[in-house]
Amino acid sequence: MAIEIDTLRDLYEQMVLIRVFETESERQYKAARIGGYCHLSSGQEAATVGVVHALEADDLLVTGYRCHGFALARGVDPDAVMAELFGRRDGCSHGRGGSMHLLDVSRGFYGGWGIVAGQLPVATGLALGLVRQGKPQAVLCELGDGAINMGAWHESLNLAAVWDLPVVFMVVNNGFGMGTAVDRASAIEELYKRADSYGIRGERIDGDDIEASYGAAAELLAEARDQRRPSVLEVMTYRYRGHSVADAGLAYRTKDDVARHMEHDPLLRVRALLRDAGISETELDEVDARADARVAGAVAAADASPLPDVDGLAAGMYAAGSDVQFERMMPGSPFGEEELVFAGGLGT
Amino acid sequence: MAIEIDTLRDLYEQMVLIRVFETESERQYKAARIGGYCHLSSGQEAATVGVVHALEADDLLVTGYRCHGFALARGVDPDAVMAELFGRRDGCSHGRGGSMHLLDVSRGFYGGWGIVAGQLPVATGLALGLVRQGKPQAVLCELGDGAINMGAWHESLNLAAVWDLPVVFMVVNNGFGMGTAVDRASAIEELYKRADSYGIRGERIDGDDIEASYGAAAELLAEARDQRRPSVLEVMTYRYRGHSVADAGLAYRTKDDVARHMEHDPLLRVRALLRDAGISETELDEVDARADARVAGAVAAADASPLPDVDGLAAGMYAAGSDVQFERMMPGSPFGEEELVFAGGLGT
Amino acid sequence: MSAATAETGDVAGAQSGSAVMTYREALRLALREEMARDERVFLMGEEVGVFDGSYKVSAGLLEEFGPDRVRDTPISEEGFVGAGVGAAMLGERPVVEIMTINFLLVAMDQVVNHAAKIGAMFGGEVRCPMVIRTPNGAGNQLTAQHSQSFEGWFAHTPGLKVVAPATPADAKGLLKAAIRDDDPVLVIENLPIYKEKGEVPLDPDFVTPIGLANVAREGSDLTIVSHSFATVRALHVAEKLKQEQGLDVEVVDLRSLRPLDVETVAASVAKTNRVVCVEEGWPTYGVTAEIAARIQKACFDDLDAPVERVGMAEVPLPYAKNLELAAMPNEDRIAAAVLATLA
Amino acid sequence: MSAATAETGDVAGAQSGSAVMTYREALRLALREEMARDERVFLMGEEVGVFDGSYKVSAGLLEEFGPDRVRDTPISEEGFVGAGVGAAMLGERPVVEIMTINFLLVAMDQVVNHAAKIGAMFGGEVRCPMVIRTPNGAGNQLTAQHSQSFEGWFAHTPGLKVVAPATPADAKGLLKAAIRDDDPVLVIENLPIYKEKGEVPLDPDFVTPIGLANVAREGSDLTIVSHSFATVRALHVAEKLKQEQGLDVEVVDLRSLRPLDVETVAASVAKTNRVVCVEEGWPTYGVTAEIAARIQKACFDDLDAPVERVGMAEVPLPYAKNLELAAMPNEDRIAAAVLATLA
Ligand SMILES: Cc1ncc(C[n+]2csc(CCOP(=O)(O)OP(=O)(O)O)c2C)c(N)n1
Ligand SMILES: Cc1ncc(C[n+]2csc(CCOP(=O)(O)OP(=O)(O)O)c2C)c(N)n1
Ligand SMILES: [Mg+2]
Ligand SMILES: [Mg+2]
Repeated sequence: MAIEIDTLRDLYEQMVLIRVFETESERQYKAARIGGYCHLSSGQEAATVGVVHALEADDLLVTGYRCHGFALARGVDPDAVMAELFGRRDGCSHGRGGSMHLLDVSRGFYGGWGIVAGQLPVATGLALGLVRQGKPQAVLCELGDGAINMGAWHESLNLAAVWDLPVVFMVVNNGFGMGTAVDRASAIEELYKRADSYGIRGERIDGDDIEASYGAAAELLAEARDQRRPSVLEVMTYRYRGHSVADAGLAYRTKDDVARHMEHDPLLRVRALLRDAGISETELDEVDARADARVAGAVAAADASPLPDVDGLAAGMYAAGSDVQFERMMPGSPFGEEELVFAGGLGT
Repeated sequence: MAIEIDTLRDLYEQMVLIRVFETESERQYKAARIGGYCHLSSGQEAATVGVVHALEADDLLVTGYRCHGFALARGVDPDAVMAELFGRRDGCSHGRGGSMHLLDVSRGFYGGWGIVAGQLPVATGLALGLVRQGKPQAVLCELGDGAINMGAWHESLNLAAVWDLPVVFMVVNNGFGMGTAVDRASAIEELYKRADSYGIRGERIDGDDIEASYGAAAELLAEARDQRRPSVLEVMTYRYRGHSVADAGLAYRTKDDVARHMEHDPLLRVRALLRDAGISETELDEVDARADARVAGAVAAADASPLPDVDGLAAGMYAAGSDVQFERMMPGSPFGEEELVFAGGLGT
Repeated sequence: MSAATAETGDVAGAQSGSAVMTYREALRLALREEMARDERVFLMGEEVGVFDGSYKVSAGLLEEFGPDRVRDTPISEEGFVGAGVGAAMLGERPVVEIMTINFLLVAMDQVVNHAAKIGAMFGGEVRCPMVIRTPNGAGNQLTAQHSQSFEGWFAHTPGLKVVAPATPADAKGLLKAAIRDDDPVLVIENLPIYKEKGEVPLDPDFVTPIGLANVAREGSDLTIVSHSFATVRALHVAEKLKQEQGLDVEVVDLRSLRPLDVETVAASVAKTNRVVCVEEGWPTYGVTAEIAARIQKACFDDLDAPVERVGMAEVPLPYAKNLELAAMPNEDRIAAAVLATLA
Repeated sequence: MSAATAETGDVAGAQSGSAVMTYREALRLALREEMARDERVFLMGEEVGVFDGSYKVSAGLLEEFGPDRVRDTPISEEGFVGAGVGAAMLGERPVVEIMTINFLLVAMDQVVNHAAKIGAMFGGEVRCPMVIRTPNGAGNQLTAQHSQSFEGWFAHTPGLKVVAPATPADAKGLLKAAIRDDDPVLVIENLPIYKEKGEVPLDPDFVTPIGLANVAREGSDLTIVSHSFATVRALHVAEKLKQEQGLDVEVVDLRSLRPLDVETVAASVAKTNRVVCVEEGWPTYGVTAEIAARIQKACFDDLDAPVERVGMAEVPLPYAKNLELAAMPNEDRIAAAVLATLA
């Protein structure tokens, strides 16, 4: 589906922002200012931005752990995302979640989850919640090509179909689950055809084509909203970097494989579209420069954000008002538990 | 596939044996000589006997908890099956398993399992074991229409297909999972079509037609043995009794529904085939009489079998030689643990 | 008023007084009251609707509240527990029934790695106010795969709350408290206990606070600490020992496992100086291990004897009736443990 | 000889002597020796082959033994753990790698309700000789869903055996013992421990017996009871307290959790009269709860102070480095617990 030119320029800017953000994240990780697992989405920008662009303001988004790009595309403040990666108080999860567990309810982004396919039942439940509340919206649930072989896929798709829930399952087929190629993990390579097992629609598109990504997602999301039918959208793309920053990403593929994919880099493709539509190189370079500046600003903001307060170690674990329930648990508790966990309060 | 007449008479005898056995089991359950859950297969005899008849001597069989009929069809001694239901020492699981956990390795029957779909991964592993051992055989794995919505279905089918394992998944579609009709539980009603998600063959047959059951199973089992391909065989049948003896079975269907199915009772259908082939009523009545006698004998034998020895409470829990590993665990153990569990030995 | 009328439900509107009803009926009453009180509350699980519930706890609710609020699910515990998690994140109040706790093993990941993590992992930005109801226990020859008690595993998990009522009154009060709570709460029911009867307050605002144990019987000679059906056994044993030997055994019914009311336990042990902990499941690495560990620290100078533990013999529960009986924490074994601890 | 040559594997054939190698290399050596020794032994799991293992334990094994014996699986823990169960029932010796123990939550049912039940539930007619290897632990900001230690849940389960080596030598010895054992055995590894180095016997017949604890350090003032990485921490603390305060702390490394060698623990406590139990995970309803419960009963008259417990602060582990550090059972917290218990 053709995208109007000003919009396309904005989407290009988002894509560049994501690419620059991921590149910077890797640098910061190697500088030991980001820890844990850090999964980058460089190369997957068109799929991410195109599909997320099809979401309406009140639609909901749920993803796996490779979620920086989705958060940014959904409009989560880059400062808050970088601060989360830095483990700081102003992080979108207040430094509690890190790279895999970004969340911003104000943007309808319900996380960033780390257990492969664990987000699918949750997404199904969010869709159920929308239906029970009589809301017209839909849920977009991202998963990977490797996640499709988990039992949670099957149970979630079946439940969503039996209950007519408005959820689009976006299968990001980037060719590998860690080092395992799709054909070594899945009995069929056309993953979208698994939609047939649930009597729902399944589509496959070139995820590196932003217009195709947007168009297919817009259509399936509209169906989900209007007809309350779930569906499967398989987007074909490629992961440039390793599985996580810790993986060189060459044990299971060659440098040439990666180089070949980079030849039709999604950013270059959109850039070409924009140039053909008369946007000047200088204007496009300005877009790139703005992205660089935005990410530099995010790093500075993250850096300036304070560490979480150790007294608040247990903050948020339970709802406000829970402290009184736990008051009588202190006698005989393990060493230091009372001071570390309860002194600071649970429900704050 | 037409079955030779003498064979058909033998299969009819197995079917009658199962029907009589199940009827007797219900009586014994109500007389409180059988406990726990007791799931009967009355009405499903043609599917059970027809498919199991397609197994070669060294093929393996795995089922769910509705397993009396499968055990009998596979040739497990009715005395040992009834003794197991009675919880006696001569039971095929020595009184440890009961109705849901029959097993007879000498007949290639690897259980009787109670967790819905839990037997699927196990069956996949048995098939893997056969392949690793270079054996030509195949595994038949029974599951119900309700079990197909469990994640274990998906993971097992995908793994079996990716690894080319010789296992035929027999989906016994008897219309209900407890009180839930198939269309309320599964997004598609033609369950066999889920085979497409794994690029394997799926077939649906009238399970109450013993020749169709046998024929389809023979073909798919042969494929599994010769080409090492898994497959799905959906057999359409009907459960006459409640989900278990504790369920009247009328909250979710009417007496008429049941009566309508009983009109084309699989036993009557085979009996008709045999009569058409010139077997006399008297001869058929003799078959019925033999079945009655066989089951009466099984009850007598079960009755005569002693209770398991309480000293052997832990027998079999661990392999021989494990006692020494647990010797040093006794100090401070819970009340009575040493006498109850360890005194009698673990590995016997 | 009779349990029968409680069953038919005429009591739901009543504002005060109490009625004798079964544990099962008390749970149903709690569900009906909370569903009537709060549109966001809905029930889902296998066979909760058309079948009236595997153990009939939800009997009649489909008829009363309709299929949107009483949802039969496919057999997909991981799927529908997770559906509860997601719905709860949007502020719904799902009550998920798991037919028996044995089947939670296929949904552990959604309970332990999702529901329990939400509040803390996302910095308090979103909550998961859901209830999972499920019976533990053994005793009807259900055999090894269907006779287990895993509540200790959930009580081990920060982010979850776990309650285990032992009486019809607490079945109503704790289920209501759980439904009104803003965190994921497991309500551990029990198979043999469903038919137990007792007085149940009819006030729709009656709740049993989470985190408060109950001295179910006062005594000065020894304390039995227990939860769920083990408390029923403990009370019988206490009565029997009173009759037969004039012993005054105190019974502390934990009611909540996380939070755990150690204060009430410690106060009792300070008085009796001897304690036996009882559970339906396996004690080793079980619930009673934690109770004993807390007591030995909180009451170190009060104890005149080691904390004793009684539970199911540590084997996959066999089918044969005589073996099952021998393995259960039956009243004889509990009484013997009490006498041994007093010796 | 160097760890490097151990890495390249020249040692596998060696008949005697020992080599310094990492815990990771010791595990690899055990796998190579057992696969060479017994055709029935095969490895399966996510990324164990082409990727050389997520944590490189199986590096090189695909090349050496081929794809039938080193099997990369789809991401389907329930499926391939169950595949291990079935293969084991036919007498194969599957070694299933679960990338981290957190992911066992999706396979609990196959481990607890299938593998653990087989021997007893079928009356001893069939066995399940399989190994599940998986690391527990935290410390690298992996956050709430990836930083857990559930070994106590498996140790709670009759029918399973659970070992948790703390040294490279025991990593080799216990993994080999587990592979040769005729029952389902969980071998609990640990993330931070993989890089720890130590002397490892090269004798291919060296095994560490299951069910035998090890006095890792002798002392007379207090006993620390621990397993897995907590033992590494405990030994550092003991050394530090010796240096700084002249204290003689004994460290009992449990090595096995089921069976549990209480005799060795009790003998140590009888000598020191004071004990601190340490674990990487949450203590409440955790491993140390059972250890404390056993000690207070077995050593009631020996204890001069309550059994103390130290573990991870009971929260879903947060990401931020400062919060994670505060929550871990770090050496300062262990040392403080020791001093408090001696006070
Ligand atoms: C249940 C579970 N098993 C294993 C893992 C470890 N793991 C994390 S990501 C991953 C690969 C997932 O691949 P895919 O679904 O294709 O997503 P991608 O990383 O390509 O975006 C694995 C195996 C996990 N997090 N959860
Ligand atoms: C994981 C799990 N969930 C629930 C149950 C309870 N249960 C036992 S049988 C059954 C229905 C299964 O129906 P189906 O697969 O159609 O087999 P059928 O009983 O019809 O033979 C259920 C829900 C169980 N045993 N295991
Ligand atoms: Mg992928
Ligand atoms: Mg059925």
